Amino acid sequence: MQYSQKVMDHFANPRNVGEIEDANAIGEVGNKKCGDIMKIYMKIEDDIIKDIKFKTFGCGAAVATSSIATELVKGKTIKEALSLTNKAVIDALEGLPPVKVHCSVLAEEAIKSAIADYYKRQGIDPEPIVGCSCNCTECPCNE
Amino acid sequence: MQYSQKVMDHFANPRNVGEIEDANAIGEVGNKKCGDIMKIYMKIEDDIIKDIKFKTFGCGAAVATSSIATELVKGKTIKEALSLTNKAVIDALEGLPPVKVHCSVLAEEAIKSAIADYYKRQGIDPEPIVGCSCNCTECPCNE
Amino acid sequence: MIYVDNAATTPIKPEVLDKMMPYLTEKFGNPSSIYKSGREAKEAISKARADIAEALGADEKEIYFTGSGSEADNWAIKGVAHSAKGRHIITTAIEHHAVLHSFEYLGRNGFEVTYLKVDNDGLVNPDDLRAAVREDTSLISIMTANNEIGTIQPIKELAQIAKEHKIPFHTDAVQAFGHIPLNVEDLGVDLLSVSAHKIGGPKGVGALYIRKGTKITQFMHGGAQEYGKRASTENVAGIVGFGCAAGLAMKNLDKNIAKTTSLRDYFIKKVQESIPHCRLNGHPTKRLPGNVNFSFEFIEGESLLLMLDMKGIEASSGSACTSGSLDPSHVLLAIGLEHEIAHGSLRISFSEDNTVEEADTIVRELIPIVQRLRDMSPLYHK
Amino acid sequence: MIYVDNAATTPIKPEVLDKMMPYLTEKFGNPSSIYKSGREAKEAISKARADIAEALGADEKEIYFTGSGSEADNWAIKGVAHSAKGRHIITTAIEHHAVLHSFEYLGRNGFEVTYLKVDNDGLVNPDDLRAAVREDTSLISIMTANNEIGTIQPIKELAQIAKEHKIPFHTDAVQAFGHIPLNVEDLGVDLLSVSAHKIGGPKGVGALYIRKGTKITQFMHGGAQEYGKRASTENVAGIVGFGCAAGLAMKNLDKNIAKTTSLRDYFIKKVQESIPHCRLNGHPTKRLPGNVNFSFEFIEGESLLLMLDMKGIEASSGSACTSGSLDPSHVLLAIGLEHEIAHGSLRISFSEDNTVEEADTIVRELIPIVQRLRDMSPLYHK
Ligand SMILES: Cc1ncc(COP(=O)(O)O)c(C=O)c1O
Ligand SMILES: Cc1ncc(COP(=O)(O)O)c(C=O)c1O
Repeated sequence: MQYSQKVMDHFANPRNVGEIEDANAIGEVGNKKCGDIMKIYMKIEDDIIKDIKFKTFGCGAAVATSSIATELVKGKTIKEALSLTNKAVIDALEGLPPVKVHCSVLAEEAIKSAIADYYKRQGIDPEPIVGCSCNCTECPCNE
Repeated sequence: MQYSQKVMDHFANPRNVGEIEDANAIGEVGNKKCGDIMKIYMKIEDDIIKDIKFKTFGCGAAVATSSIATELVKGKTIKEALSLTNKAVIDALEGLPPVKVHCSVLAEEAIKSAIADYYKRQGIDPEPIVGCSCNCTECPCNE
Repeated sequence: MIYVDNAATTPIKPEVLDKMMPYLTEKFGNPSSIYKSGREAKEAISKARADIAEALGADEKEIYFTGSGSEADNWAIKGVAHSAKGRHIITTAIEHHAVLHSFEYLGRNGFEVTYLKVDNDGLVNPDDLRAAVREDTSLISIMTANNEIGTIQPIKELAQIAKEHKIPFHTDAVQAFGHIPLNVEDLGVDLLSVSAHKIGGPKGVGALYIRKGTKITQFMHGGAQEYGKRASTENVAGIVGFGCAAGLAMKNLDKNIAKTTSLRDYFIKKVQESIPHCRLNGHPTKRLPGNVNFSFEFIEGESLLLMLDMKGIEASSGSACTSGSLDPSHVLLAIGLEHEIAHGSLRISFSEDNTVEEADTIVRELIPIVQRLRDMSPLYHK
Repeated sequence: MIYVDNAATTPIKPEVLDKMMPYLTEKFGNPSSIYKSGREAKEAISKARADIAEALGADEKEIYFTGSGSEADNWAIKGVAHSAKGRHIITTAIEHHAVLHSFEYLGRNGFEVTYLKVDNDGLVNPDDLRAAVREDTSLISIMTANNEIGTIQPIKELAQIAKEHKIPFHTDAVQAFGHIPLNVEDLGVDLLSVSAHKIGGPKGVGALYIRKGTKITQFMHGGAQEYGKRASTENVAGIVGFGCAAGLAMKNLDKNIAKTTSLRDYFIKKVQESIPHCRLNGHPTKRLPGNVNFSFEFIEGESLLLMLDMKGIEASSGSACTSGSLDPSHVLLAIGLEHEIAHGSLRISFSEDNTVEEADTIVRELIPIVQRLRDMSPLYHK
């Protein structure tokens, strides 16, 4: 198992770590059993992700995928953010070891989960917009 | 498998190799299948083994046990020669590797086989004197 | 670089490499060959075998070299199970995967396996073993010392129970050999696995002690090497290195135990004093001299290791084999840790070559790293 | 000293040892560890795997390192047999003991074995294989080249027959690898065994090629090494050495074949001209470049070897594993030799490092030694 330089860079210097006090979109995916938990905080204004922060409990890849995912969606529209795939996360990190691919899935789902939360807060059913991944408590390691 | 110096000495410089033209006792033991054949020639006078020679087809231990056995019985009485055990042959050689112990048995039997031949030539049944080992064509490797 | 993962593997000691070099160069003969270079190789193996035998209090004829500790485990377990009539076998929940997966394999192939539980310190209770033994039990395998948490089992007492029921007893002593005193007669075990690379010898060499009279099928068929019981051209240089490493380990045993034990306890104390929310895993005293295993709450082990690595500190989060796997350590779960805590463990394994300065450096680096990861963790609330 | 037993083992090439040294010293990490020294070790293994794969025309994912050629044979044979439904398996009468004894073991455990005969040159007749194949045949194993008499089998043709019947085909290429061109795609084999110490690499390392999709059970259970298929901490230095040796062998293949073949043929001619009552065993042309095997009538092989050894010439009377055994070579018996002639064989195996001068010296020493032993033999009559 060997991480790319890009992964190591995002692990050693993760971007957007922390919480947002007045976040209007918060998502959490993963679970303790699996050993990876990602929590995403967003400040969404006019359909645009103005600010985003994360907190992650997990391996190097979990930290790096959280970091890059926040970078990839920051300043983007909700629609653009929802189109983020785990594949795009992997590509942006210049690859992930096979056993760590689930972390990229988790990152994708964390973003979606936060956006789903945003819709819920506004009384909108997120399901048709975000898809069914909004309540991901089953982690891929249990598959 | 490691031969003692004594074995190597008797292998490299075997004593009493050859045939005796006017031998009055000739014994042969072992077989081709086994890969060891010992042929002993003796000149017996007044119950004493005046001269002894051997020819051997076989491994290093077969040559060395032949050589030492001829030395051990040369000049001895028949009775003394008959009391030669394979154990004595091994001791005289300062040991033999376990897989080569059968060669010492062969040497003991070769001596007995020649003495049996000596009695037979005189019309005496060797069996009560020499024992049953006089017609050893079965080699220990088939056991 | 500070290397404190000696339970994963150790550097070859310079004396050991010196002894190996001739067999990597001019003394290259095949030990089965009868000429000089072959005989030299054969003698070198005999010498090494005698060294291992002596270190274990065994007879030379009871020592069989293998290609690894894992092979010794596989051979012992499958070999004894397959030569027995009974179909029940016993091991523990905290064995190394070489043992555990061999048992699982047998479990899928007609055997019934009992996995003994351990207490919070990782100890097997002899009463549990007594209760597990059946008429048809044909093998008991319990490790001498655990590779993750260092807990040392009461092997003598456990082997005694096996003996009373005439059941062959195997112990995986890969972590214990060369680090604590071991004597097969005193312990009363029938089979015992060891590995060279855990004691300053080379990788790719192990050995299995098989008590005379123990019924065991062959694992590797072929040539007549190792008393006809384990075919393969011998790894001569590796075996020579193993013998030498074992000899050195025995010579320095008391000294090394004293040194690493005090380093271990010093380090444990310092960590406990300076990092909150940490838990020492394994038995406080019945543990390998060099073993330290901490769980740091709210953080995950791999991240911790990567950060230590960036500071030039090489340590582990459990056994080397499980790194890169997604499952938390089966050992930590067996001693009752919660999943998320089991994920956050750090194993430091000292050798006699580590120093107090190194221990201090590790603590100094560890404090901010743990804090940084906690600050990043959604589970942590100040 | 003249070493002409390169089929038994070879000295490690200096370039190979150079490549190994860092992994015997500072680069000692466990390849399963995630920190720097572990990653370095892991990369070194990947590089070696790529070298072996390239040498065989295989994919890297199809190469599994083992602890020896014998282990590769054991794994291939038992692993395929045990994962199949059919209970009939086929091999030849002239296989190395690692294959033969694995088949005999299976024969004692519920399998029916067909041992194909060979002709006087040691060749398997493809028609015999065709005739032996049954509905329930689940494995065919035929060696690429014989270790005693050097005969090279028509593997491509034989593997084609297996393919037509969808039967997994294994070949023991321990003697062939690095000495003749081998390509798993071209040959069409499913499994192929190799060993490092026959090509200037270290002892105690082998590899098994397993074609993608081949059903095979695990042989060594434990850690996740070798794609989870062969547990054990890797013999990193050994594996690195193997990779390097394979690379060198492939680079110099044509040159080495030309050199050793001409040395072999020169030597054979000289012996035949100067020693009566001798017989060349093995095929005259379909044979390994370095292999010479003569039977000298009326004399026994071990004595011959000992006398050559006293003159500083290291050679063999068959496979290294059978020296010290009482049975004459099963290979020589299989090609139709009488027992006493089978006992009197001499195998000379040249490498590219042997010279014409050495060949001349051997012949010069051999002539009086053969005569002396014949004079001592009760079977010889001038
Ligand atoms: C044809 C053949 N197969 C298998 C082996 C066994 O290989 P290893 O010595 O690596 O166990 C050998 C050599 O010993 C051999 O010549
Ligand atoms: C307790 C234990 N058993 C077995 C093994 C396996 O030994 P090896 O690495 O030589 O295969 C190890 C180490 O890896 C171990 O720690």
